[in-house]
Amino acid sequence: MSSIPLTHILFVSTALFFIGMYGLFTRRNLITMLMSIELILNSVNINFVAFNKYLYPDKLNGVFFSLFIITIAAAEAAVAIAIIINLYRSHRSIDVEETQEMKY
Amino acid sequence: MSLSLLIILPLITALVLLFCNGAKQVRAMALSGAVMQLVLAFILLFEYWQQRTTGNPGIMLFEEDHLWFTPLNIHYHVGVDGISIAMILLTAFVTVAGILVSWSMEKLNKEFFFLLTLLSMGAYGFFISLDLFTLFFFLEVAVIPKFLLIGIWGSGRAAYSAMKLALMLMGGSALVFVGLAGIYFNTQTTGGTHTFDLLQIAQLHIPVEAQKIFFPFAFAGFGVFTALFPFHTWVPDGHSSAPTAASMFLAGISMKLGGYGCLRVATLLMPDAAHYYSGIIILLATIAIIYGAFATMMQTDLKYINAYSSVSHCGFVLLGIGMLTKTAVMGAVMQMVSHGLMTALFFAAIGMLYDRTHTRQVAQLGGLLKVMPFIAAVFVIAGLCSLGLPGLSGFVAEVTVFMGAWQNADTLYRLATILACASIVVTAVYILRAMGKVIMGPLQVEGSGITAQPGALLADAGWNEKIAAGLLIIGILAIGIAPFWLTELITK
Amino acid sequence: MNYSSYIALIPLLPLAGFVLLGLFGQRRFSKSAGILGTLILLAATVLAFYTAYNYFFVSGKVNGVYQPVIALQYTWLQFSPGMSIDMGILLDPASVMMLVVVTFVSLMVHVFSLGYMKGENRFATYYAFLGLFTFSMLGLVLSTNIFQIYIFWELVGVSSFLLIGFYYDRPAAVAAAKKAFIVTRFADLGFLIGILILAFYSGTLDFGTMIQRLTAGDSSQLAQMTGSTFLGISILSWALTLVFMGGAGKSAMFPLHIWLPDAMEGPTPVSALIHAATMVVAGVYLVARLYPIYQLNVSVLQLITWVGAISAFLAAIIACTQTDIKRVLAYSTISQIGYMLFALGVPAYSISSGTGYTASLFHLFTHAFFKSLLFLGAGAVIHFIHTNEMGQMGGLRKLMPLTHLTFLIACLAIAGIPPFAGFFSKEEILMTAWQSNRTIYYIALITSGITAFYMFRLYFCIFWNKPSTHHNDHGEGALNMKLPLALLGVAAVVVGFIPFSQYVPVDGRAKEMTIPISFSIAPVAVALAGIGIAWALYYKENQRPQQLAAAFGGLYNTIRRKFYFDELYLFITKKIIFNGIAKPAAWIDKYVVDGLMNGLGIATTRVSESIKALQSGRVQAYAIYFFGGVIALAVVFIYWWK
Amino acid sequence: MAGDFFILMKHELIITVIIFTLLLLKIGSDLSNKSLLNLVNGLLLLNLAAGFIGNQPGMLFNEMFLTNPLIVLEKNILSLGTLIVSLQSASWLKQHEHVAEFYILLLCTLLGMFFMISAGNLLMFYVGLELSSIPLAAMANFDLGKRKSSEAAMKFIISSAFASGLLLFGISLVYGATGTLTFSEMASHINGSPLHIFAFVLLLAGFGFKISVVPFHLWTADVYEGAPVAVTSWLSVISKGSVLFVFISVLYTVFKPMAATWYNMLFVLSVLTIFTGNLFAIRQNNIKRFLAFSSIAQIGFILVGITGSSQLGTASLVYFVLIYVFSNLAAFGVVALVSALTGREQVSDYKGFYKTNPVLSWVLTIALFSLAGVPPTAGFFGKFFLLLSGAGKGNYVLITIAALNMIISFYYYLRIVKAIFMDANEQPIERLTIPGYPKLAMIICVAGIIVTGLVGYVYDYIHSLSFGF
Amino acid sequence: MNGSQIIFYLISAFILGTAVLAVTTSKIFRSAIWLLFSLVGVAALYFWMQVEFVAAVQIIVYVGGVVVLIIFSIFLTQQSGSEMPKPSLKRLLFAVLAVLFGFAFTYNIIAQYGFTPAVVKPFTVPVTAIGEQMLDTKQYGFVLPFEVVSMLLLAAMIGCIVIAMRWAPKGKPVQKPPYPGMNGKSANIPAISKETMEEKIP
Repeated sequence: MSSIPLTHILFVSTALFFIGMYGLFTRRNLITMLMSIELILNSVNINFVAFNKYLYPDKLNGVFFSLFIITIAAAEAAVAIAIIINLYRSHRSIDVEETQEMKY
Repeated sequence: MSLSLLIILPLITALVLLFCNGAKQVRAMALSGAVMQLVLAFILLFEYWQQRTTGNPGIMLFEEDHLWFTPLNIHYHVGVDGISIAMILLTAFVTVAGILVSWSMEKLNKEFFFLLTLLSMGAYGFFISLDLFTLFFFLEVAVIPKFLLIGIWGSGRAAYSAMKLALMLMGGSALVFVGLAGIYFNTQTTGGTHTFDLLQIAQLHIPVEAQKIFFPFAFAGFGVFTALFPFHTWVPDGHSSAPTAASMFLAGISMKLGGYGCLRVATLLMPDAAHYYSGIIILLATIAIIYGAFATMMQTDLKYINAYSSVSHCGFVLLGIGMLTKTAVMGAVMQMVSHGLMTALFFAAIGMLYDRTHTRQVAQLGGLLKVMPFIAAVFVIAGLCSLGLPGLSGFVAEVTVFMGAWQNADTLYRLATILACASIVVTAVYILRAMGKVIMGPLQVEGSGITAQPGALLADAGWNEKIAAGLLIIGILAIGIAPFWLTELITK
Repeated sequence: MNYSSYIALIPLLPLAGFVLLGLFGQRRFSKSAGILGTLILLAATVLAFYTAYNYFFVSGKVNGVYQPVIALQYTWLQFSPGMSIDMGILLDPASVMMLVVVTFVSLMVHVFSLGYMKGENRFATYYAFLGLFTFSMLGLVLSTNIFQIYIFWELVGVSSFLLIGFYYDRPAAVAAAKKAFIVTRFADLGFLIGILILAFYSGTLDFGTMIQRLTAGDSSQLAQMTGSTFLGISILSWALTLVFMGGAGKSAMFPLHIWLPDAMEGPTPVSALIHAATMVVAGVYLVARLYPIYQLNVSVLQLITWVGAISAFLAAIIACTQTDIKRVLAYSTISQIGYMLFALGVPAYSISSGTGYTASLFHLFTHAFFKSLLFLGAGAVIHFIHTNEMGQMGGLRKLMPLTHLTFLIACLAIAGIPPFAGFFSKEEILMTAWQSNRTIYYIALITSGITAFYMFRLYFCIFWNKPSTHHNDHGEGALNMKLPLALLGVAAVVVGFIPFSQYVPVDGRAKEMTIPISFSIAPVAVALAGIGIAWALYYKENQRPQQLAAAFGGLYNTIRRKFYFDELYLFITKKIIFNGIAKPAAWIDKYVVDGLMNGLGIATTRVSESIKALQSGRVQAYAIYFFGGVIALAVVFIYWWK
Repeated sequence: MAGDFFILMKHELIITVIIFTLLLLKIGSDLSNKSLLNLVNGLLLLNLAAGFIGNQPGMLFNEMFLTNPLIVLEKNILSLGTLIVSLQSASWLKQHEHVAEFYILLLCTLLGMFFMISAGNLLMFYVGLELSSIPLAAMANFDLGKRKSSEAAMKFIISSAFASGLLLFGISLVYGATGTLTFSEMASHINGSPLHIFAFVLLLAGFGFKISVVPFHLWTADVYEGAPVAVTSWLSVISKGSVLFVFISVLYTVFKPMAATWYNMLFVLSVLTIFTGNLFAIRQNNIKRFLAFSSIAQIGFILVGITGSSQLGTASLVYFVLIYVFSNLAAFGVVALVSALTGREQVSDYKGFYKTNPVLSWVLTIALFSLAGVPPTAGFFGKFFLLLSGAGKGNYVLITIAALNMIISFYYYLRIVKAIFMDANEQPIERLTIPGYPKLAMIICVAGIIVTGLVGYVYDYIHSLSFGF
Repeated sequence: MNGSQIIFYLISAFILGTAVLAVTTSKIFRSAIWLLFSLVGVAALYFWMQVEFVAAVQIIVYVGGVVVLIIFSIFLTQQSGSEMPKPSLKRLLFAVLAVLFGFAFTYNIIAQYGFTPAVVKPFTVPVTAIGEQMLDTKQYGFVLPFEVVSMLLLAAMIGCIVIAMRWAPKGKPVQKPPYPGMNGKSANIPAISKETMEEKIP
């Protein structure tokens, strides 16, 4: 396994990051946008764990950080979904293009 | 005497005003406050004279110095020299007159007098400041009351004018700020800290390169206040929309803030740069003088006439400063005082006319001498002062500027001086045109629904207006007939 | 020798009168203002005569030379060390002479006005203004300092303005007042700049010092002024020309003469005082005051000569065609002042013995009496028949005997018929011209003939011509109007006999001035010829004047329209200054300069409007911009801006 | 040790206690809104008072929690702001059904901010940041029936999540590059290589998002407009202030080796921010939206001050935030009251306001003047010192741009003043009676606006605690 | 290439492939399932990196929590089978460009930085160590963030409850619903669902 260079893992995480970003930019459905954000956060987690494992194995900082990120991401997702549901009640839609009452 | 009184007294007056009830109390309070200011100003004058005659050699007298913001070495530092005292006297005169003229102000009168008093506080504070920070502070303090005074009580396109004035003045102070910041960081006192203190800066000699960079900012910034071409366009709109007292203040005092600022910057803070840029200053001042005068000729509204003529007259202030000879600078100061009194008087007269006829259009008025001789006489005196009649203050000031300006032997400077001199002819033209139509000629009051009959509506000045005008005329005559006291005050 | 104690009162008394009557006149002294003013002036006049007596006969002469005496002086406005405007009183022959003239004529006018202005609405104001004028004029003549003279110069200007515009509800009066003020102001601009130049180079404003510094042959100031040039002309010439410009304006010299005829809109006694006897000769006085300096500068003197000569001639021609009696007198004034000026200037053409100076001031002196007499006479006539138009007059000699007599005296005086005052002074002038420049002499001679012609045209038209149609309802006037006429009439006869050159010589040394009888023949003959033509044309009502006018046709009209000078000025002011400069200036201010300021505001709102789409309300777009910002920052700061 | 612990963490502990008190009350009793408000405001006052007890420096939990007098002061400022927000939202909350929940969320975010300010470690910083922003999203939705409110919450949570995604990516890179999460260890590893710059930009974006730096500001206006006024004022003042405090300490300590780079970045961003904020603000009609853009412009000025990177810069920033708390909250106080009592939020609604409500008008006017930086209000001093500290670096181009932009900002503040005093209105806002709590809040704010500036001691004190390099 | 490497690349391909599908497929429910796969793939990657605890947490929280939450909310707000609206072409283009450029740029920078792996050192993540450190106040202790995160969870929960709870029309007195249990985050999900479900179903 050590023969896998760190950059390859970082390639995966970076790619995942930008895939998530792509989803965020293009998906019009709020829930799918949320899903994209989860992808982004996951890519960060991979980064942390990989850095921790490859570069600084003597402390568990990266691992802990990723644990916290997972937790917080879950909380964030919960709140976001609550908000989306609320939005759905008032707008009868969760299409992001239909929530642009406030602009300019 | 404590100079801070000059700030505290108006402040207290203003605060007490807030608790007054009814128009009578309010204006009585405002007037008594203003009169006390006047008394204070005179006490100051006499004490100053006393000190000088006993040979006090200080550059500034009655200094008070308190550390205000320690880390930045900002002080509350006040003190006066003859120039400041002249300006303080001017302020006191105009304040009293302004309050008297707006005696019958009905709309929101408490707020009106409150703001007027605040404005005078700003002016006093500015003139006594010896620390650039406090100077700047009071400069800006004076902006907002103007905005409100014009916007709320003004006529015509009041809100537009108020906004324009406030923005342009703010722009001016923004430039001033950059200049100040530049000065500040180029001062290195012995203690290693920077300083805003005028007197210290004057001794520290800011590096010439820095002066060259920051002088234009500071000078143009203050220049906006004193209608430096091409930043003068707030003047006509602002003055013409303002209520009478505000116009008096605006032209009489607050344009002087700029002149005073320019003067201090050019003579005390950055004399080298002032020399370096004097050509440009003179060019702009000359343009303002001549072009302002010609633009005045085409105006049809009395207030516009006076406003544009203020542009022209304030050009003399800048010309005097730009010439940088002792005499010219003295002339500039005299012109400030003189113009302050004269233009306040002029605006007072216009205001009185407007109150009665409800028009300021020259074309709609005529022969008012017949029905309101006093106001007409005031108008004539103001006009004559404006066109530089000997015996009135305008002449003394302009002549001093000319004499001082001529001491520069450079041909271009001479040319500028000649052009400036030429403005006295143009001034005569527009003043006489206005006077000839409004005061003289057949009686006419048009477009106001008032029949041209002497009667209640076209009554002559009331006691308050008489006192107000009288006060200003006394000032004008005091300088015009006996200028030596003023020159001594300024030069000593 | 202390003069100051009472001499200062001479100008200050009228000033006190002005203040008193100006502030309280209308309310307190609406009836008694005239008496009050006259009494004050009487006091001043007495003092003036006493001063003159004192100066000329008692104490003025030291070692046979009249010394200039500074009776009083204090610093009024200090510009810089050594350079100050001083207020003071300078007594020398010229100023004392002027003191007498001014107070005396003014007194006469005060008295005359008691009757003439009786019942006027603003009677007190009128006297206040007269007081102001008298004060200013006295201040002017007594000046010790060139700036002092300028100050009073301006003050007489404004008093003149106020008095011309006295009938303020008459648009013509207002226009005339404005015109007078503005034209003279324009001239004063030159004066002011001249002062600035003189002051700069001589380093002083004081007359005495200035003259001393600029006339001494070895003075560095003089060398500097003659040495440096501007546009090829020496600075000294510039300065003197500019100062003279001021004088020419005030004295209504060509081409700045246009204001004076219009100024006749003022009350007639005022015209007598200001526009005939005193203020308009200020220009002459000014040149005389600086004469030692002028003397050294031939080119400027020549300029003065020609300005004077042309004015004298043109004004005389124009006077022949005018029908308003006051305008005729006004042109005649211009013409006479032209005489005085070229008398000052013409010695430039030859080595001068100072006769020009004396002649000029002598003419000034005599002219003051007979011209004010003419005006007051005209005033009496106008008061009597309520019109200025010659055409409506005629045959008044029976109705107004005293007026007729004094008017005739004055006409003879101005025509230069011996032994009236004008004869003597004019002879001296002609003599000077004869000695210096013949061209000028002939011009003067012709002008003198024309003068005689138009004066007698006036005289005949008023008092003869046709039988009077007016009925005598209120008589010739009360004593207060007759007395001044009589006094001035006497003066017009006798003042010519004063040996003027003894008292007012150029350098204070009395001289004898004799004119051979033979020299006088030509001028008197020419004058008589003029009178004769006038007699022929106007003694009786006839068609000859009209025929003559028709015969000259265009020329006549051109002259009658005053050579279209007013039109030319109108063109310059309206078309060039108003439309060509002022209007564009106002336009530029409104649309360019202000437009720029407003434009900044508008541009800001435009920009603001145009970028509003950035805030599209779409959260995805926000995210893209967000990310774009990150990438842009990173790219810029990693690759470009390190 | 234990005593130290309580003193050092007093702010956090008190807030936690309050949160749980409220939670228990909510579950256990049936308090009326009114008494709940009284209780909470009392507790917040206590909290504020307690903040002044003891301010020695110290660190806990292995540098995860740092404190020093400046941090204590910053927390006190936030506590004060919280109290004011709480007081002035009383009239809105009175009718609200979830008062206790509102306060719990509010105090959770405050707690998050406290931890964030005290963070000595990127993890704590991140956790604190999230604690201070996730509940805010929920709070933005507190006008439950309103479409705008839920739209605002949605925009906030999406943007916030995205921003924290980028921030985390940046943190992960920092971690990868330095191997540590502790601030004090990090600085020595930072050297300005491209990766560091990139990581810094990502962090900057995360900060920039919270304090609304252009181009990371786009959520601001929409969220401000849609959210309840109390939340808007909270967002614009307290939330921003707290992030600013952290931002400056991270910049000045962790990224000190990269100062040249971030100086230029901040230069660009501050110019962009000032311009954008100003240009958008001049067009706004909704007063909350207007205040949003104006606050963006203010941030631009703050960035100018931060570029000074001196003790002066820190002091001016903290001082400005203090003043900003007073000024902006005074403005929001009036807006909140008007909004709560009449539901009107347009600038045009304020036309003729002076005729009917002179007192409120003056409060709003003074607040706007302070925001505009007009003496004698404190805003003048705040802005002056900020710009002055910015000028200390000698970048006068920046100062000139900033100073000239003051004109634009002046314009839009005066626009409101003009509407209040000068414009006529057919249907002005009726005369409002000011309830006790909002009145108290306004008094505090106005007093603060006047005193903070004129009394030089305040600035001196802050300066004495500040740091720079 | 040894087995471990092959597994890594397989996992990577799986993660990225499913992720791409998750953000591109037009059916929302499928999208959620692809996301699930992708998250599982990430968990697998953790396993591969021998951080089993993180992998376990990943599966528990994401697969067991978040994705379930998402799927529930999909049910609540959407007809699961319907196609999702497509973004505008402009937006798509922008997004693709931005993302491609961003990726190239970022990866370039990361790759060029030259992370040098530490001297090979055993990297073990025993669960006990994690547990101890998580609640340790001393060196390497994470008790403080742990506590703070618990506050965050509390706040998030309360926020969710308030927002997602059915609200009464304005002006009427509100009946306060009892709080659901407070034993963890997952507890509030059914609460939301229950409340909203009632509304959803007519």
